[in-house]
Order: sequence, then structure tokens, then C-alpha cells
Amino acid sequence: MGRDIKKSEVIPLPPPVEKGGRGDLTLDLSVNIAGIELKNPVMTASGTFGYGEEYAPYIDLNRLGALVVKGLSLQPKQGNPPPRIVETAAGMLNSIGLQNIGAGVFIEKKLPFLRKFDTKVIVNFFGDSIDEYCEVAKILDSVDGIAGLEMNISCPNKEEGWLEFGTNPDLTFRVVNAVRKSTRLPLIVKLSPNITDITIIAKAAEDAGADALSLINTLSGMAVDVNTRRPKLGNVIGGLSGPAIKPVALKMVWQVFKSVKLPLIGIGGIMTAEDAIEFMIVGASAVQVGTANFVDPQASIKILDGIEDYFERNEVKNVKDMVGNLRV
Amino acid sequence: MGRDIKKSEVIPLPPPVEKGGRGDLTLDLSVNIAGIELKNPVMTASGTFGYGEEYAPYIDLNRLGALVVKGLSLQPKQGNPPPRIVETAAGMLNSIGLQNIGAGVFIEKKLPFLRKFDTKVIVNFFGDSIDEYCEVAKILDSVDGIAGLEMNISCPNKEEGWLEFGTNPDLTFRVVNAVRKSTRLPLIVKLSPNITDITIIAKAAEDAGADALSLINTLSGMAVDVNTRRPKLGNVIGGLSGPAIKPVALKMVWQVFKSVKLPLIGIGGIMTAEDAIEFMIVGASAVQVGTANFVDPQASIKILDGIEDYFERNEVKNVKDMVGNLRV
Amino acid sequence: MAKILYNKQILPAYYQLGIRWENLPTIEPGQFVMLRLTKYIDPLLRRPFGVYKILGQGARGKGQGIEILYKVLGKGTRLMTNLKPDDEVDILGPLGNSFSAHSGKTNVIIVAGGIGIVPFYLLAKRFKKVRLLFGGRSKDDLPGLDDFKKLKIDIEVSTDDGSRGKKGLVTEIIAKQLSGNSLIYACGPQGMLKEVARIADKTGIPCYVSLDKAMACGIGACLGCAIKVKGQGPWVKSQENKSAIRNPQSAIYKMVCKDGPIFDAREIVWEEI
Amino acid sequence: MAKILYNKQILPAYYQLGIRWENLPTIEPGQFVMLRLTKYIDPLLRRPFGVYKILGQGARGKGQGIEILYKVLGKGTRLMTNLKPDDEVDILGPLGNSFSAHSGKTNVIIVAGGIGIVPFYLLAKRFKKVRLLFGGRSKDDLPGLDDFKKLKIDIEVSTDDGSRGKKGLVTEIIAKQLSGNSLIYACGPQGMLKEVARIADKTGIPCYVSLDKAMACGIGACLGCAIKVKGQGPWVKSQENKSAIRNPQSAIYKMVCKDGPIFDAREIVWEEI
Ligand SMILES: Cc1cc2nc3c(=O)[nH]c(=O)nc-3n(C[C@H](O)[C@H](O)[C@H](O)COP(=O)(O)OP(=O)(O)OC[C@H]3O[C@@H](n4cnc5c(N)ncnc54)[C@H](O)[C@@H]3O)c2cc1C
Ligand SMILES: Cc1cc2nc3c(=O)[nH]c(=O)nc-3n(C[C@H](O)[C@H](O)[C@H](O)COP(=O)(O)OP(=O)(O)OC[C@H]3O[C@@H](n4cnc5c(N)ncnc54)[C@H](O)[C@@H]3O)c2cc1C
Ligand SMILES: Cc1cc2nc3c(=O)[nH]c(=O)nc-3n(C[C@H](O)[C@H](O)[C@H](O)COP(=O)(O)O)c2cc1C
Ligand SMILES: Cc1cc2nc3c(=O)[nH]c(=O)nc-3n(C[C@H](O)[C@H](O)[C@H](O)COP(=O)(O)O)c2cc1C
Ligand code: FES
Ligand code: FES
Repeated sequence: MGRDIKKSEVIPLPPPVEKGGRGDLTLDLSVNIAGIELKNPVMTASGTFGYGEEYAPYIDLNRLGALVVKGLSLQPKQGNPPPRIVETAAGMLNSIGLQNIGAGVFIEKKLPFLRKFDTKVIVNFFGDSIDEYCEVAKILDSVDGIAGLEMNISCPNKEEGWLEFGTNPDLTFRVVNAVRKSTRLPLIVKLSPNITDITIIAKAAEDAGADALSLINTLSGMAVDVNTRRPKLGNVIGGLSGPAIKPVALKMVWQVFKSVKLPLIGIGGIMTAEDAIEFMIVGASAVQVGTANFVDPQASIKILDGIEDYFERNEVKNVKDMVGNLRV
Repeated sequence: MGRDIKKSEVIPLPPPVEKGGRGDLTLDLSVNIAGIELKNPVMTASGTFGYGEEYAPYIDLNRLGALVVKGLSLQPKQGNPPPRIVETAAGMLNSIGLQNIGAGVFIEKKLPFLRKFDTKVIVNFFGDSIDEYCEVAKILDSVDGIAGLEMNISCPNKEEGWLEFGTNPDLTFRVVNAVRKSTRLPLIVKLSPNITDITIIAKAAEDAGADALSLINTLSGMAVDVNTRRPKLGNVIGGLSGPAIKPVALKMVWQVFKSVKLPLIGIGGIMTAEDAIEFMIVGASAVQVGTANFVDPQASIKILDGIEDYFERNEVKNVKDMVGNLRV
Repeated sequence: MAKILYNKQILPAYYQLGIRWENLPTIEPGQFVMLRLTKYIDPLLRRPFGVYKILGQGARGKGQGIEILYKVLGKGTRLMTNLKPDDEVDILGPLGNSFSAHSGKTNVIIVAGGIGIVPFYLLAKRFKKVRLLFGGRSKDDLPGLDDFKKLKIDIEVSTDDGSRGKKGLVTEIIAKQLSGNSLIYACGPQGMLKEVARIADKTGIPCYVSLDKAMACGIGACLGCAIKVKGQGPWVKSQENKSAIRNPQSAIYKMVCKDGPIFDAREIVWEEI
Repeated sequence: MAKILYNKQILPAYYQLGIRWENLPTIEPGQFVMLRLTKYIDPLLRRPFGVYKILGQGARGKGQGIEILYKVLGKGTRLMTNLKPDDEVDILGPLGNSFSAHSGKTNVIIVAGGIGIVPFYLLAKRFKKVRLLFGGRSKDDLPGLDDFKKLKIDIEVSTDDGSRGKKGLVTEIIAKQLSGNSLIYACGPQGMLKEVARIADKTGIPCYVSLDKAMACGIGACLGCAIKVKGQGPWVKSQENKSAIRNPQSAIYKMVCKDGPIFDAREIVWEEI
């Protein structure tokens, strides 16, 4: 009896229309972040792009500046009970609960595929203790094909009463500092927006040796079904992402830009090239596209195309000239 | 020469269709908050409803549980340079800058009109020092027709390096405690969401003698015009309101509901009766409708009608039965 | 972008939407597509819909496309009712797995509740002999019934209010249809699926269900459409009854969009669906 | 809710939208309405539009309504292009003030740039004699020109590219039109308004401008549509030139939606517009 469910092959969408002549232009979109040489500033955000391979049938991964994989922990994690996602006004809540295959399986099963592409792979990771963070960092340090690490510090620390690492400057310093000593890879620290003053955490991460900062992670939120009176998420509380949060993200990037020297990666509600450019203007050297990937698998590529167009139209010579050039 | 610009009378929209028979129903939507007896839990939020009179041509103010007027200070305030508003995804940013006519002028020029209605008037106010808060509270304390006060503590304190009152529990305690001693009126403290842990501020306000809490005020945000590279707001940073922030607001109400005993007023992105009921389920005894008034001047009344329908349909006997009855 | 061919209201709450799709890929019964309904951001996410029919199948060239059969539920599906010929929608797909066949099982029974009929039009056409048990709340909740009648298969209809067919739940008419040679495919409301799964489990009859979970990506990337399935250890025949069991401790999450939408009913942890 | 009567593209970027409005209230020239364009939340806020024409004026009953003349700019106006007869929109209004008349000023000059023509159709009909100076980027930016021609008033047209009328900015043809008896009404891009205000100020000619600011409420409640106006002290004639001045220290904010959209040009702090 055929107990295994037969998988039908997923047939890809028609490939994107070839952009003629891009290669001929002198336009230089490259940017160096944290020592990672990106051919352009467009990345995909952790948790919204799987391990990369899920999107390979739909977009040309080679065009991305970098891709950031789903957050990894030391051991595989099951994640939270369903329902895990719910749409909200111009956004969505997710309570995936950091489900992932674990750093080891990633290296063995997913990385070989990603190595085939001419795109930087950045590995997002987390732990529930400083030790776990360091262990994961060490494991990832030793392998080929990883261009850099992105530390998700919006995670509760089991050693300190499940206080989130990223909401306390002291904890932030300690975990970043410890990880810094555990890896030679470029280290990006990803900041939480659920905080009174994000610049304090940004400075703590800078002091602790981060090479770059990415922001923002999701805003804490919830939703209720008025018919059942139950939370719409199995985990009650989840993370809000999508266009709804863009104004908050822009403001935080601008604040952090004014208070630290590190290069910044802007994240939050980026759907279009204009959105991405807004982030550059307030201080982001690169951007990550998250929820938009769900709405349109080719969003990141369209955003890249749009940035190229903007640069040409406005005769911007390189990314640096845009970063933080807000006219206030 | 006719130098004065002639005002054409604003002709009101047709009045809302009479809801037949509502009066006959035994449905009781009344709720007592902070000692204020409201005939129903629907209020309009400060800053989105002017001084009440602006909306009088469009809705029957008598139907509202309460109306909250634009935040008042001791002296009139000019507010921020334009542009002051910009639409964002499912929301808007405002940087009105607390423009208002001052407490004195309000009492003299606006309150007499509001006294004509059978609707509770709640006065939102603020100061840039503890003294100013107290002075305003005292002025408002002595007049007829004010049912309660709502303190906006999302304001910078000039005596402490312009730190916002509402982002520091110690400052919150001091300002609320001082105001508490300056007025016998019911005192609602309105909380800021731009904070790591809103429950700490909520508790500080409770300890300092607040009678109720309202939340949330706007989230800090910004927007950029990519063509001019200028901020879209004259003040660079503004406050985000509207449906976009509802998930954040719901989560904060739920958190606060679990940590203090005070009655709560839920605010943030309420556009429909369902939204309002979500807030009740997570712990709000009443709600305030803000940005929705702009989208539809009759939003608050439609929300009230919808709540009545929901109560009837679900055989809910009174508001209390709904408050905080989330099934987790 | 794909052009709308037609958008026809067939019942008060149900529409058939024809979409032109050039170079139509192979689509297996049970697969679905994700439709982006607007260029605006409300609603933000795509919505999943099964492929009900393939249009112009066989004849290459003109007329190629698919038909969606949808029920108006909320924001997205209400927006769909405005679509008119030559409007464009953005399709992602085909996505998901298909139904497993079982050689030797000759008594194929399809159990559908309301809009749960969708995956079965393409499936039914694959079988020489198949029996459809189709339930709905009322006669207005039996979308596509006429299409199935044209397939000249055995059909039994039930409605909760008795306005067509037997009065009662569709699950009440399953039992007497079953034989040792049966194989069940089911799609419909969760309550119905649970009951079908229970019956199949009790009688030891293989049963495949097509599940419905809110989705964001549709391609296994967001891990949003999780359902709990029993662990990966070998199946064991329970001693007490005929059901197959796995160690529930080793339960894991699978994704409806990628590992499904069709699952072996025994695999699912029904208590946590 | 009001029904759409027609939605006619008159130039590549301009449409005329007829809206049926039962029991049409009195609408003064220069007033506007706020349109809610969707039941969805994108775009969230209403959009302000001047009343271009009154339909079926005089004849009570059928055919009453207004005509909006709009330019396709962004999200909201793009959405408007999809409106078709019998669709419904939500109108709030009429809102704002109207134009002041000046007895004795017989040389009435209207200066309009592009879509800034809107408030002047109703206004022009109020005058026996009026001169329209109408500028646009090209001949495709002179919406409503034909309507004004039918009013048989004096019209001078200019375009930046010379594709119709004089080549150049409309502000370049104002000066020679002015006399001691002149009165200017202007609406158009900010740069144009500033220049018109400067000319009026220099020559001491009264000038009223209709301003455009992003709005949320449209009724003076949100304080969002602020513009800076000079203080409320008495006007003083400057000694050096003919301009009237007020103490700039006492500048305050007025609301375009409620105190305007029409302002005395001398009142405005043009540097901070
Ligand atoms: C693999 C798959 C195939 C599907 N095939 C079809 C199909 O062929 N025809 C069809 O009509 N529908 C199908 N659905 C269901 C369809 O996707 C939903 O009805 C649709 O997404 C609802 O969108 P909405 O915006 O109208 O409703 P929303 O506004 O999103 O929600 C309205 C109400 O429906 C509920 N709801 C939201 N999403 C779902 C969901 N996925 N399932 C059940 N209830 C939901 C909400 O909780 C809410 O109460 C399928 C779903 C899946 C997962
Ligand atoms: C009192 C008043 C009367 C008006 N009358 C008319 C009219 O009769 N016909 C007409 O076509 N337009 C009129 N406008 C302008 C009209 O309101 C805007 O063009 C419209 O709101 C733009 O909406 P959108 O969603 O298409 O553009 P958005 O997507 O909101 O914006 C698109 C672009 O336009 C800019 N923009 C946004 N709002 C405005 C604005 N208010 N003015 C100028 N630029 C803006 C944005 O910065 C952006 O660059 C009037 C405005 C006011 C204040
Ligand atoms: C479904 C989902 C899963 C996510 N998982 C992770 C994760 O594992 N690690 C992480 O650092 N961020 C995660 N994020 C946050 C995103 O990387 C991003 O910071 C956030 O979604 C804001 O960007 P957006 O608005 O463009 O989506 C996740 C977001 C979503 C929507
Ligand atoms: C234009 C505008 C002005 C506001 N002014 C005030 C104010 O003066 N005092 C105050 O406490 N809150 C003010 N608020 C915040 C609202 O009262 C409310 O807390 C917030 O908008 C969230 O609710 P909403 O999403 O329903 O708008 C203002 C909001 C807006 C949009
Ligand atoms: S919908 Fe994203 S994993 Fe299934
Ligand atoms: S738009 Fe609200 S005050 Fe003018």
C-alpha cells in the first residue's frame, strides 16, 4: 500500500523577463557590509525565504546581494502550535516559534545547494543561552560557503528568567561579546524594535564587537477571533511584519544611524524599490526584504531593478552616496 | 475691501438613519470606568475629534459613551511646522505637535457647547513639567461639565532632559502622583507604546493613584520622500496610528490587563465593531476610536451599533462579561 | 499576470472563475494555486485555491487555463467577486502534492463537504468508477454538483436541512458504503474531516484528506501552515482496534502547502488540528 | 453613498467624474469634498477634491450631482480611474470656504495651473467679465479648457513646452494684464502660487489663492493641514513697497480644510509653505 504521499513536482513560474543590457551599465550597486562584499544591497530576510532553495524555482538567486536563511539553533526546533500566521491590516503576525532544522542539518543538507549560487549566504541564528549562541557560531564558523552571521537577539534567555537578550543592554553586550570571540565570520546583530530606546542596544552591540546591525525584527502583537474569543495565534502573541511596520522601522534605522558608526541593514515592510530607498536615505547600507517575498516571490528582484532605475534616473553613482543622506 | 474670507456654512451630511427600537431593548451597554458612568463603552480618541464641535454636524454626539477632546496645555500651543500628516500603509503618521488652544480658552469657548450634550466629556491634557501638569489639572478640576481627565504622558519633560514622562516608571509615578493630588476628578493615564515593557509603566501609574489606564498612544515612526530626500513630516518623526497598529495595541492591552487591576480603555486602529470587541476580549472595559473618525465621521456610531448587534447575537448581557474573557 | 476569462456566480455564495494561463504546466488533482488579488496592500497576502478544472485541456494554444471554484467568505473572496473578463490576477503555482493512488482498491469513495468539492473534479475523472458523497448545509452549498453529474459517477447527496438529498451530515452516510476494498478521499470542514478520519481509522480503510490552513508563502518557506503529524517511526497496528499508530511523542510539524495539502488521515494529530 | 454617473478620461492624465448626489446642498465656488475611495484600508484616508461643476443645477430632482475633475497622481486617483457607472463612493462635504468678492474690482483675473483650474468653473460663472490665464506643462495639461471656452470668457493659454498657447510659464503673462482695478484668484502648483502672490504683493493687487495640503479629516479636527499665516495684528502698508505686512512674530497656523482652502495671499507665510 502506497503509504507515502506522492509529491508532485512543483512547476516553477515562467522565469523573470531578462533585463537586457544591465551588464553593460557602469552602475555600481556593490556595497561592503561588515566585510562582506555584496554585489548589491538587496537581501532576503530571515524566516521569509526558507533556506533559499524554496525560492530557487521562482527567482534567480544569483541576482540577490545576499540571502539570509531561517534562524538556526543548535538542535532542531519544532516551533509553536498552529495557527501560526494571521493576516492583519497591511501586515501579518507570525508565531512560527523559530522552527528550524538545526545548524548541523543545515550545513549538511541545505548549504551544498546554496554554494552553487553566486550569492552571499548569511546565516541567521539564535540560542536560549549565551553558551548556545556561541556553540552555534562556532559550528558555522568552520564551514565553507557562509559569508557572515546574523544574530537574532530577540530571543528569551533561559538563564535570566526568559528575559529577551535584545531588550537589555547588558545582556546584549554579553551575548554579542561572547559570540564575537567564537567566530571570525562577519557578525551582524539583528535588533528588536520592542524597546524604549533602540540606540542603547545598538551601542551595546557596537561596543561588544558587532560588525553591522540589522533592524528591525518584528513588533510584538496579537489578534483575536471575536467569534471563538480565542487568540488567532496558537502562541497567543506573535511578531508583526509587513508594510504596517515600515514607519516604525524607518524611524529606528534613522535613530540608530545617528548614534552608532556601524553599517546598518534596514528591514521592515519593504515592498517596493521606493521603500528600500527610504531606508537607504535614513541610513541603511543594505536592506532585507521579508514579508514581501510571500506576496510576490520576485519582490526582491523587482526591488533591485527599481533601485537600479532610481540610481540611473537620479544619477546616483553608488550606494554610499545614498546612505543617510536625508535632508533635514 | 472685504479682507475677511467669507466662510461658507458647512452643510452636514444627511443624519444617520434612525435605528428603530434600540431604546426598547433591555441591552445594557453601560460601564463605569474610573468612577465615570458611561452609557456605552465607545469614546472618541484625543486629537482625532477636535473639541467635539467639529463632528457635531456629522454625528449625534449624544450617542457616544464619552468624547475625549484634543490634548490641552496651560498655554495655547502652536504645534509643529507642516507637513503634519502623511498616510502610510493602513495607517497615518502625525506630527501635529500637540497644537491646542490652552485649558483656559477651552473652558471658556468650547466647553459650553459640549455641556449641551448628554455625553461625558473627558479632557486630555499634558505639560512639559510636573508643575504644568498639576496646574492644568487644577484649572480643569474647578469647572462644570468635565467628567474626567486623561493624562497624556507621552510628552517630553523639560526638567529631565526632555525624557518622556511615560517611558520611565519613576517619572510616571511622580507626575501621576502629583496630578492625583491636584484634582478630585477621575484620572485616566494614557500610556505610550514606545516602551520595552508597558506593564512597568502601567503599574507605576496604578501605584501613583490613577483610576484607569488608556492605551495605546501612537507608535513613533517616520516616512521619507524619495524624490526630495526629505522627511515627509516637518517634524521628521511623528506618531503612527490606524489599523496598522492594532495588533500591537491589542497585545499591550492584554499584557496590562494581566498585570494591573485598573479598568482599561483600549485604543489603536479600531475601525469596526469587531476591532472594538477584540479589545474588550483582551481586557478593555471601553474603547476609543481615533483615526477611524477621519475615514468615516460616523465610525464611532457604527462601531457602537455593531457592538450592540454583537451583544444581542451572542447574548452578552453586559460589558463586564466581555472584558478580558479571552480563551487561552 | 493571467487574464480572467469569466467569473460566474453559480450559487448565492459560490463563483466559478476562469483564468487564462498560457503554457499551462501539468497540474495534478489536488494541487492548488496562490492568487494575488490586488496591487494594493489590502488584503496583503495571497489566497490559496484549488484547481477545480483545467480549461482547454489537450488542445494546445488558445483557451488554456484553469477554473477556480470559490466560496465568498471574507475580504479576499469578496474582492474576487468584482473580477471581470480581461482583469488580471497573479497566479503562483501549481503548488502542493496530489492524491495517492492505491492499486487494488476498487471501491473509491470521495467525501466532500461544501467547497471541499474542489479537488475532486480532476480526481474523479481519473477513475473509471468512483462514488461521491457530497454534503452541504443546504442545496445552496453543493457547488459543482451539476459538473459531477455530467461525469456520470455515483453520487449521494446530503444536506443539513434536507433541502436536497438525504437530510443530515454527509458523514452519516459513509459507513454503509465501506467495504474491504474501499479507499476514501475527503475534503471539507474540519469537523467533517475528523469524523471521516475516525471512521476510516476504526474500519482500517485508507483515507486521504485535503487540509485547509491559512498560508502566507504557499511554498514551504514561512513555516506558517503547520499541522502536527505523528512521528516518523514505523506504523504499528494497534492491538485493540485496527488503527495504525505511531509514537505520538515524536510528533512533528508538517507544512500543508508543501507536504500537503493532502495527507494520510492516520498521520494527522487530529486533537491538535 | 453616492452613485457614479460617469468617469470620462478627457486627457491622458485627467478624468471627469460625475457623481449623483441626492438633495444636493448649496455648494459655493472653491469648496471641496472628501471622497472615500474604497471599503478596504488601502488607501486609508479620504482624498480632497474640488467641486468642478454642479450637475442638473436648478432642475430639482433627477440628475442632481457634482462633477469632479481629477488628475491621476498616486494610489487614490489611480483607483478612481476604475470607477464605473453605478459604483458607489462616500462623499463628505461640501467643505471649506469660498472666494471673497470685492466690489469695485472689475478686472477679475483667474490664474490657473493644470489641475488648479478646478475651483474656477463655478467661480467664472458668477462673473459677467473675467479673464482666465491658464497654464500647463503641455497641451495635455489644460484640463477643462473646452468647458471654459463655452463660457465665452477671455482666455489666455500658456504651456511650458509651447504645445499650445504662449510658450512659457503662466506667471509670465500676468503682469501686462494688471490694472488698478484688478483682482486675482489663483490655484495651481506651489511655485506658481508663490510667484503670483509675489506679483500681487508688489503691485498691491488683492489676490486669493486656493491651497492644496494633505488632509486627514477635512473638517478642522485633526489639525493636520496646517499652513503658517501671519499674525492677527492689523494690516500695515509697508513704506518701501505697496505690500501689506503684519508682525511675523505672531504667526500662527491655520487649517487649509476649515480656514481655507482659499486664503488672502498676503496672509500666508510663503517661505514656510
Ligand atoms: C490548499 C487550499 C486550497 C483551497 N482551495 C479553495 C478553493 O478551491 N475554493 C475556495 O473557495 N476556498 C479554498 N480554500 C480556502 C480559501 O483559501 C479561503 O476561503 C480564503 O483564503 C479566504 O479568504 P478571504 O480573504 O475571503 O477570507 P478572510 O477575510 O481571510 O477570512 C474570512 C473568514 O474565513 C476564515 N478563513 C481565513 N482563511 C481561511 C482558510 N484558509 N480556511 C478557512 N477559513 C479561513 C477567517 O478566519 C475568517 O473567519 C483553500 C484553502 C487551502 C489552504
Ligand atoms: C482642497 C483640495 C482640493 C483639491 N481638489 C482637487 C481636484 O479637484 N482635482 C484633483 O485632481 N486634485 C485635487 N486635489 C489634490 C488631490 O487631493 C490629490 O491629488 C490626491 O489626494 C492625491 O491622491 P493619490 O492617492 O492619488 O496620491 P498619493 O498616492 O497620496 O500621492 C501621490 C503623489 O502625490 C503627492 N500628493 C499627495 N497628496 C497630495 C496633495 N494633496 N497635493 C499634492 N500632491 C499630493 C504625494 O506626495 C505623492 O508624490 C485637491 C487637494 C485639496 C487639498
Ligand atoms: C514568517 C516569519 C518568520 C521569521 N523568522 C525569523 C527568524 O527566524 N529570525 C529572524 O531574525 N527574523 C525572523 N523574521 C523576521 C524577519 O526577518 C523581518 O525582520 C521582519 O519580518 C520584518 O521585515 P518585513 O516587514 O519585510 O517582513 C521572520 C518573519 C516572518 C514574517
Ligand atoms: C492627528 C492625531 C492627533 C492626536 N493627538 C493626540 C493628543 O493630543 N493627545 C493624545 O493623548 N493622543 C493624541 N493622539 C493619539 C490618539 O488619541 C490615539 O491614541 C492614537 O491615534 C491611536 O488610535 P487610532 O489608531 O484609533 O487612531 C492623536 C492621534 C492623531 C492621529
Ligand atoms: S504557507 Fe508558508 S510554509 Fe506553508
Ligand atoms: S484635514 Fe484635519 S484639520 Fe484639516
